[in-house]
Amino acid sequence: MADFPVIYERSRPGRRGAQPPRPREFDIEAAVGSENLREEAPRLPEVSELDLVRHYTQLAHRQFSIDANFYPLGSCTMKYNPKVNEEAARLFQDLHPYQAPETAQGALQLMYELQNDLAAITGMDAFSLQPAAGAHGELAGVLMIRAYHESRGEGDQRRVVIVPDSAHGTNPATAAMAGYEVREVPTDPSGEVDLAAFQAAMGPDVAAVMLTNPNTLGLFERKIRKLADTAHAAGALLYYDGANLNAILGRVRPGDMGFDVVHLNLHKTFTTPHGGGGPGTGRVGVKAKLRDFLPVPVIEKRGDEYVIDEDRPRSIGRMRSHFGNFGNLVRAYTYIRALGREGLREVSGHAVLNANYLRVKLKEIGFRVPFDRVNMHEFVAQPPEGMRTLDIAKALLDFGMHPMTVYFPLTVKEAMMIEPTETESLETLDAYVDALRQVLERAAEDPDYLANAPYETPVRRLDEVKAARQPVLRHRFGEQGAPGS
Amino acid sequence: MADFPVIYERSRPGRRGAQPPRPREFDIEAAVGSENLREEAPRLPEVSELDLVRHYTQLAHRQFSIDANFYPLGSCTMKYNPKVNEEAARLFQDLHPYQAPETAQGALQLMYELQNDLAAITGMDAFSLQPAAGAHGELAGVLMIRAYHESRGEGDQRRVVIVPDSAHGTNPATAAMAGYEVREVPTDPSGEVDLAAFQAAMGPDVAAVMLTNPNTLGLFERKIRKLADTAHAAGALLYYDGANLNAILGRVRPGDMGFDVVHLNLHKTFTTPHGGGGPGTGRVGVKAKLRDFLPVPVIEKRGDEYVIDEDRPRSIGRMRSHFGNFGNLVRAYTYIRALGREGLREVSGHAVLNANYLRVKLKEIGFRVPFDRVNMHEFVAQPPEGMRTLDIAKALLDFGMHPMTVYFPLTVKEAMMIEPTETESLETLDAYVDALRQVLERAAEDPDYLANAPYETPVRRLDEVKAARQPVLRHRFGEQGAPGS
Amino acid sequence: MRYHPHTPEDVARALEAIGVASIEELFDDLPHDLRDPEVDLPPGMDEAALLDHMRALAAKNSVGGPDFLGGGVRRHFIPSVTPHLALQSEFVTAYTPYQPEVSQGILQATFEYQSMMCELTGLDVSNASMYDGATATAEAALLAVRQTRRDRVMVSRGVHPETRAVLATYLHPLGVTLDVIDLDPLTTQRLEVPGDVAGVVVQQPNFLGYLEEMAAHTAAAHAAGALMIAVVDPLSLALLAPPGAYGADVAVGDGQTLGNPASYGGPSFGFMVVKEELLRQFPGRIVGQTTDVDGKRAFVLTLQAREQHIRRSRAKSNICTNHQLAALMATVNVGALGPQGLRDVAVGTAERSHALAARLQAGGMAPRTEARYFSEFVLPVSMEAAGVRSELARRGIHAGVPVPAEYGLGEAVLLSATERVRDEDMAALVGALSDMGVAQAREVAHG
Amino acid sequence: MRYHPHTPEDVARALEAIGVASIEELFDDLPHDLRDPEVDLPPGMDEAALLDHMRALAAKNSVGGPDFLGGGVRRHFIPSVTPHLALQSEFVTAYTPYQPEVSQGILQATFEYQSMMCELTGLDVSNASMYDGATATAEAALLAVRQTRRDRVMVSRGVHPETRAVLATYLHPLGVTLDVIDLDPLTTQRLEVPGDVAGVVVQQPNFLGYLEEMAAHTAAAHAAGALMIAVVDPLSLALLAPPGAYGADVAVGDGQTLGNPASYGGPSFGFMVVKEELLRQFPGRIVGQTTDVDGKRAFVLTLQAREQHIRRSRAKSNICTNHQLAALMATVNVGALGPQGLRDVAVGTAERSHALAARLQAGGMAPRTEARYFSEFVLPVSMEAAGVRSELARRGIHAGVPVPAEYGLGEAVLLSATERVRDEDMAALVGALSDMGVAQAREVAHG
Ligand SMILES: Cc1ncc(COP(=O)(O)O)c(C=O)c1O
Ligand SMILES: Cc1ncc(COP(=O)(O)O)c(C=O)c1O
Repeated sequence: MADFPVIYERSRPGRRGAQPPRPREFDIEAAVGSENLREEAPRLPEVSELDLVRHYTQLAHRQFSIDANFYPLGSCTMKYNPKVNEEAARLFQDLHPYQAPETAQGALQLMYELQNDLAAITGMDAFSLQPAAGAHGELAGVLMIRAYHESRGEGDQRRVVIVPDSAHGTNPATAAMAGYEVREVPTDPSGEVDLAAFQAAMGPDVAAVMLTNPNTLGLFERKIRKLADTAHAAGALLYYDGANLNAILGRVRPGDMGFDVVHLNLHKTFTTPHGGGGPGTGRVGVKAKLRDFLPVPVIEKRGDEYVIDEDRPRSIGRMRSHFGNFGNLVRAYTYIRALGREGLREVSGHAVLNANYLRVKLKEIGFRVPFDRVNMHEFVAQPPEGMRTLDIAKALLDFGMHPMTVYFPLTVKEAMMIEPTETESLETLDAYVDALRQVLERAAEDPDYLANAPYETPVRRLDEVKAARQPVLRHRFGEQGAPGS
Repeated sequence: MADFPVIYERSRPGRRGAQPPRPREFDIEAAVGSENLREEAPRLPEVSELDLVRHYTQLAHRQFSIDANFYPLGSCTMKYNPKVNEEAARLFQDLHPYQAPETAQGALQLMYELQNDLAAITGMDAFSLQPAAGAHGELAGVLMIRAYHESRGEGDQRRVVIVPDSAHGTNPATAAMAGYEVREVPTDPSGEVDLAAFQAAMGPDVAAVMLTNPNTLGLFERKIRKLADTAHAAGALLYYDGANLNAILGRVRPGDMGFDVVHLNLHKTFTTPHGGGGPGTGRVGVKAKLRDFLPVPVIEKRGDEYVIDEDRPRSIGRMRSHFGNFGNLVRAYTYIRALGREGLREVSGHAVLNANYLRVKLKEIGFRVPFDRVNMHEFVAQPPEGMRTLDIAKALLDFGMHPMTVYFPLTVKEAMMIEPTETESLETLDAYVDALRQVLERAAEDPDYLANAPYETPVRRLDEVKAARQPVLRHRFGEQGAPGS
Repeated sequence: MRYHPHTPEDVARALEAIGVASIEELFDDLPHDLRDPEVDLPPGMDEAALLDHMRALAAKNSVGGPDFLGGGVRRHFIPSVTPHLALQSEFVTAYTPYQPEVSQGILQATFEYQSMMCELTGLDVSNASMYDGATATAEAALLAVRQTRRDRVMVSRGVHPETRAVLATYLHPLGVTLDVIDLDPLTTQRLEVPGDVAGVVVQQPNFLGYLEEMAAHTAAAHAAGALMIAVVDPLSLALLAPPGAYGADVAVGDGQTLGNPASYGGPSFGFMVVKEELLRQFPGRIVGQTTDVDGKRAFVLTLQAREQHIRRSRAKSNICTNHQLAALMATVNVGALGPQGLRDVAVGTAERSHALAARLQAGGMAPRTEARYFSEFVLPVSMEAAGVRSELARRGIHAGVPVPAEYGLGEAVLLSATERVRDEDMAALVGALSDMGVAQAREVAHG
Repeated sequence: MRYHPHTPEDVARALEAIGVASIEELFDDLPHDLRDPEVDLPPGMDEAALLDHMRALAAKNSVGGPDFLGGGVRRHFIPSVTPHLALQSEFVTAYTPYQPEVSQGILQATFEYQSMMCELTGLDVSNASMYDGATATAEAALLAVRQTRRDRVMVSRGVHPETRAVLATYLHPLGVTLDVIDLDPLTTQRLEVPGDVAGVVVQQPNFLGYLEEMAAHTAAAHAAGALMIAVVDPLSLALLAPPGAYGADVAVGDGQTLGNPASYGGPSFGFMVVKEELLRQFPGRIVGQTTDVDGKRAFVLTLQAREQHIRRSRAKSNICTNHQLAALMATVNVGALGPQGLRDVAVGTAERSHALAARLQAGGMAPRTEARYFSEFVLPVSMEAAGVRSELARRGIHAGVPVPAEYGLGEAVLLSATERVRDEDMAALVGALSDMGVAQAREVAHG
């Protein structure tokens, strides 16, 4: 079979697709100045509307997704994204961020209510809807912590952020972007933060502790209050990475556990779609003592009117333009209001149920579970001795199932991090277990089976070394003999 | 691989998907009477919303379509269905057919304008938008012809409808439904209606002649005026099957050629989607002398107001409920207004260009063309001697291309009826030719290749005899050991 | 706009391959003096202008607000997931699944549709869809004529007037007599079925909304050797006795209420489900289950020898293109709601309709509730019925399908409620009707 | 509503397999005294009620009507085909393409996106997207700091105020100084760039809409060894000189104008395209072309050693989830329009904006046209600028982004026009402004 063409290879000079209004007669050179005009037209694809449709429809068929495939990517909460969210989002999509606020009261009300809903859900006092993703929320949060310490004259003294060794990469990366050094603390044999090491790491130079709870091993940090007290006693603040909030929705709140700042990934817990890599949303909430530092703008209610408050002198400033990923705020709000208090609580119950079921079933067929206790919404397994997680992942593709997260957390060898979410049926989980069982069986029968998997995918194992050593990062016009080049 | 499950096999008792408003307390037995209630609940699938999404998303992936595949099904005009049509249709989808006409003036205006647009395009005097498909339009048309003859006291005398032997099956079937006998006339060596036979078949017992022009061989009936004059001289009316209008849009009009009645398949020429088998739309237009017989309702303009005219005493009556497939009328209107007069004329030009290009190219690689002359929007070919059209069709599937129409018209052995339409690029046509060339090559190399094709489709050759001999026409609960049964 | 992809170079290349000098030359077979007529159409538009134009047209319609319109078309709750799935472009832009290897999507969905329709109606075999309820009813009458070789059909006036009109259109050319049986006053009374009747057509609930004694009518039809054709609202079958339960031979109807938007009356789809013994006379496409060469289960169009492309003038119907996509909407919608959801919609509809009648009564009006009804009933009014509908529309309420004079009920409108109707919508309707003075209807109608 | 599928039997089966007695028991690790807090949320809603609620909220916003809002976000024509294709659920509900074998859809589309962005900007390497234009600009400044190991950044006041605010937020914790260069009065004057400057950030067209002398600014930056960071409107690049042509090292900006709806300001996407030599310091995901074991061309995430999941605290940025779907919208949209269509939109935008300025002048107003502009310009007004916007909104016209006081232009608004603006829209705006007495602005502003 021939290579699947890139859109440029379907291009023919002069061919037109969708046609915008034809511009009226106009001397563009005179208007903007010939020195400001580009000399050569950009080489962009020239395709008919039908060829465009074929191209992107066929590309869609070359893509796994929640809607077509089980997708238990650990730490990512790949749950069902309700279609009603999309319907609701369409109702708001034509609003302009600079239209007079009187003409956007519905949008502002929605954001105001969402700020309050998220505060209620997390037990925090105030929320900002600005950040564009989890990592961006982390940055906002750590910058607020920084502003807090600066406001108390401890800005120079507190140079360090503590993160567990199992933390997601964005945590240390964020701390660095916020100008902090990172101090790692190890995991103890139960899979939780090593308390002694933590206490030893703590000191007057520590600005913050970033924790995920349940942590990235899917385990609840049972000593959380001890950790919080230790941090607070040393004057450090506690940051909650909300990527795993799905596990504890309605069961226990970060604010009640002692966290001072929390970010939420609306694209995980609150069902805004992942979009093949984004846009996400990373709302950030704080305790009252940090309220003044929230990024601008914050939506306030004054009398009956919803207003955009940008005049917050102690704010850390803006994290991005406008109000945040408003379209996703609509989706998350729709989801929260659909489920309501009880519905959200059922989410965590069934997410944890599904994850534990899968853990038990995987053990039965020979996978290893390094921290074998009741887990929360996800768990980390390992393949049977001698097998590679990567191979297992590739073999699963032939079953039409997306693999788990692989090789994370870094602290577990050959880690397979599995998060089924609450929206999957037991039958789907059983099918996954059955697929993994078949993989082990075939591997036992045929020593080459795993190394050559997958067999049925549109392309098979890729040469990633070549991709990195001889990077080709854009279409090479005319270099591939392609007709469109 | 296991069978792909039917939705019932994904079902579990008590599982819920989308949830409508919960009914209030209500004594349903008292209200409607227990004797009117059903005793057992219907066995309908019980699936979660996500399982439903997976099921129908995966089914969509098991389906060829214009949007993903070249689809040159002859006689069906599988051209690009513009997305803007869908956008426009959504604007009108919530209208209720019985809302006060004052509150639906936009819809009525659209229908009124469309009646006029279609009349202008076809050279007819009046149009009805009622019929639901081509065959339904045929029935409306032939019933009007019947009413016309009855109104002239010739109802009993005229018992026959003439159709060419190459006619689409709906033509004779329609004539029979309208209470007529069918008299077939043969095709002459040039691929057109045999004039002598036609003249011989004509007589005072003939009510109508049903013609497709260009005919189902893709050839223009050059003697059309002679045929028309002959029919009219005998007091018969001329019916135009508009399935092939795409060939002559803006070039010549059925009304000008002498046709008295015409139906149009909006799902062919006017880009309303085929929907996997429908809904279509079969507008029917007439010359002034038949205007009174149009089915009700007709949309009229009175002053500034658009009104629904049902009070037409000589009408053949209703063909269906309401106004027709209104949603598709919106799409067709959108298409006509997008292209305008010049645009429509370019449609036929490029449709005919593409079809002739393909004819020439297929001949080059060894296919036979029984009527080898300039064709219109489609042409009929035959495989090289000794090969079966069915096998060629099946082999094409592996190339991701939909086959042509096969074994129609019935008058050509091993007919391959190919209609590329104007929206395909030459590159796509070249790829089709190349695929056919490869099929011939492989067939020459491997005697079993054709008989076993296709190889890559989700299912392969089906046992159609078994399907008909032991019909299984609904899900068999509990008979397949399926978990959902 | 233009949707063809040809550049001037493409045209030149194609012309050269064909061996002609111009596109015009390809049309040489056309009568020269008729060529290139003046076509009275406006020039084309770009997409932005086109959408502006369509939005301006749409703005001349009014939608939304309290809704009590029925008459066979109701705006029930359709979950967002339904159109999302049914309108995937793979389904929308495919055609009849003649190549089953690459059409399992539509074929299997149609098999699922057939299975659901059998369950809802309690009958044996469903086809893949017809155009609408009215044409399905007409085709059912033709089936009865073929099956019994008789040429008289009886139809209750309770069958939707538009359906009866279509019946008349279809039966007339074949010389079949159509007898209409009156209501008395709201439902069909005991039928006397003569021995030359091919089929008896009764609608449940009838056009006015009231429930017919289907078992009795079926018995009467069968006693005369006629087929019983039940015209049913498929949504009601989540709750009401299915045609199979009272012995009907054929169930037909319009599928709009199962999950298609109102769309000003079309497209929706017609359905037809019959007893197994009628299969040979059955019109329309049917999907069957079989296996492929590898033994895998697969679906295919089957029993095609009944159809026009094989049987031509002796086909069971001329139907070719049907209403597959609308049937798919219903299939997905039934899958989305499930039996409980569908029942909830039906019960909610009944509850709201009965609540509405009670409110009207409380407001001094006299809805006709002496017969049982499901989702719709008659309200006599003291002014011209169409005027009531118009006046309500001016007040932002969509309600009041006029009851035709043939029913002998005086000026009256149909009122219907779905599960979506809120208490405040009812209050608005009752308030408006009172305000308009329609409350005097009690005297007028019964006086 | 509930989206989990579990029946009571499912729960029982799972609990039994796990070996616990209840779901509650699974949460035993949680601090007992903190469990099951009172969460102040309303009860859930069914889908119909939910959509009613959302529609009621949406009805409190006003959209539609003549539109002259800009400030970096414009409502250009987006053909229907764009959202149809980009929002296919396979793209919408996938995540980061970590498994390339089953993610060629997103990977290849991203490769196409990168190629298009390179073409539009005239630079060498594009990443797969950033959050928005503001954060992309901030990341570009950080890149300059890393690359040059200097700790001062210069930014023109012509850069969007919100972008500058984000720059400040990002640079402050790292101790990088941010110098703001004034406009004089509408554009950035010749720059003096000291030798300790890492990067110079200039926006083209600037926030007020006027065209900067990018070549001169680039030369000044380069003379001081600083990187030139051009903040550009990608749509304008169909027409205007690309950053690569005037020697900029980095092009950043917001992609909204390339085919994303305004969506109250988000999500759109940020883009970042750099010269090849900056690749090692480049933040964000990148897709590269390679081959698979069968020799087929295939696409994969590459050069990941720059990213947080590998490099952790030494990553080039903390970015993980980016704005892929919005970038896909742009990719499809550029494919739909092609170079000619994109140019038509850009030319139409320029023509309409200039026509608007001329009409305002003819109406006695004094738009600031002494500098060249593309799609937007300043109109001084005789009343409070935000009040002008509100009064116009009351008249059904969306126009008049207030010009911040920092520009020293007095009370003034930005006016912008796209190719979609019709003559009658302009007449409505000019009429409304005249009616409001804003015409006196000429004297006020220049007096
Ligand atoms: C534990 C954890 N923290 C942080 C993040 C970063 O969130 P985002 O990708 O939205 O920036 C992730 C996302 O994968 C995560 O799993
Ligand atoms: C020549 C011809 N006539 C009539 C028809 C029937 O039209 P429809 O399928 O819309 O009923 C067709 C459809 O395939 C056709 O090709």
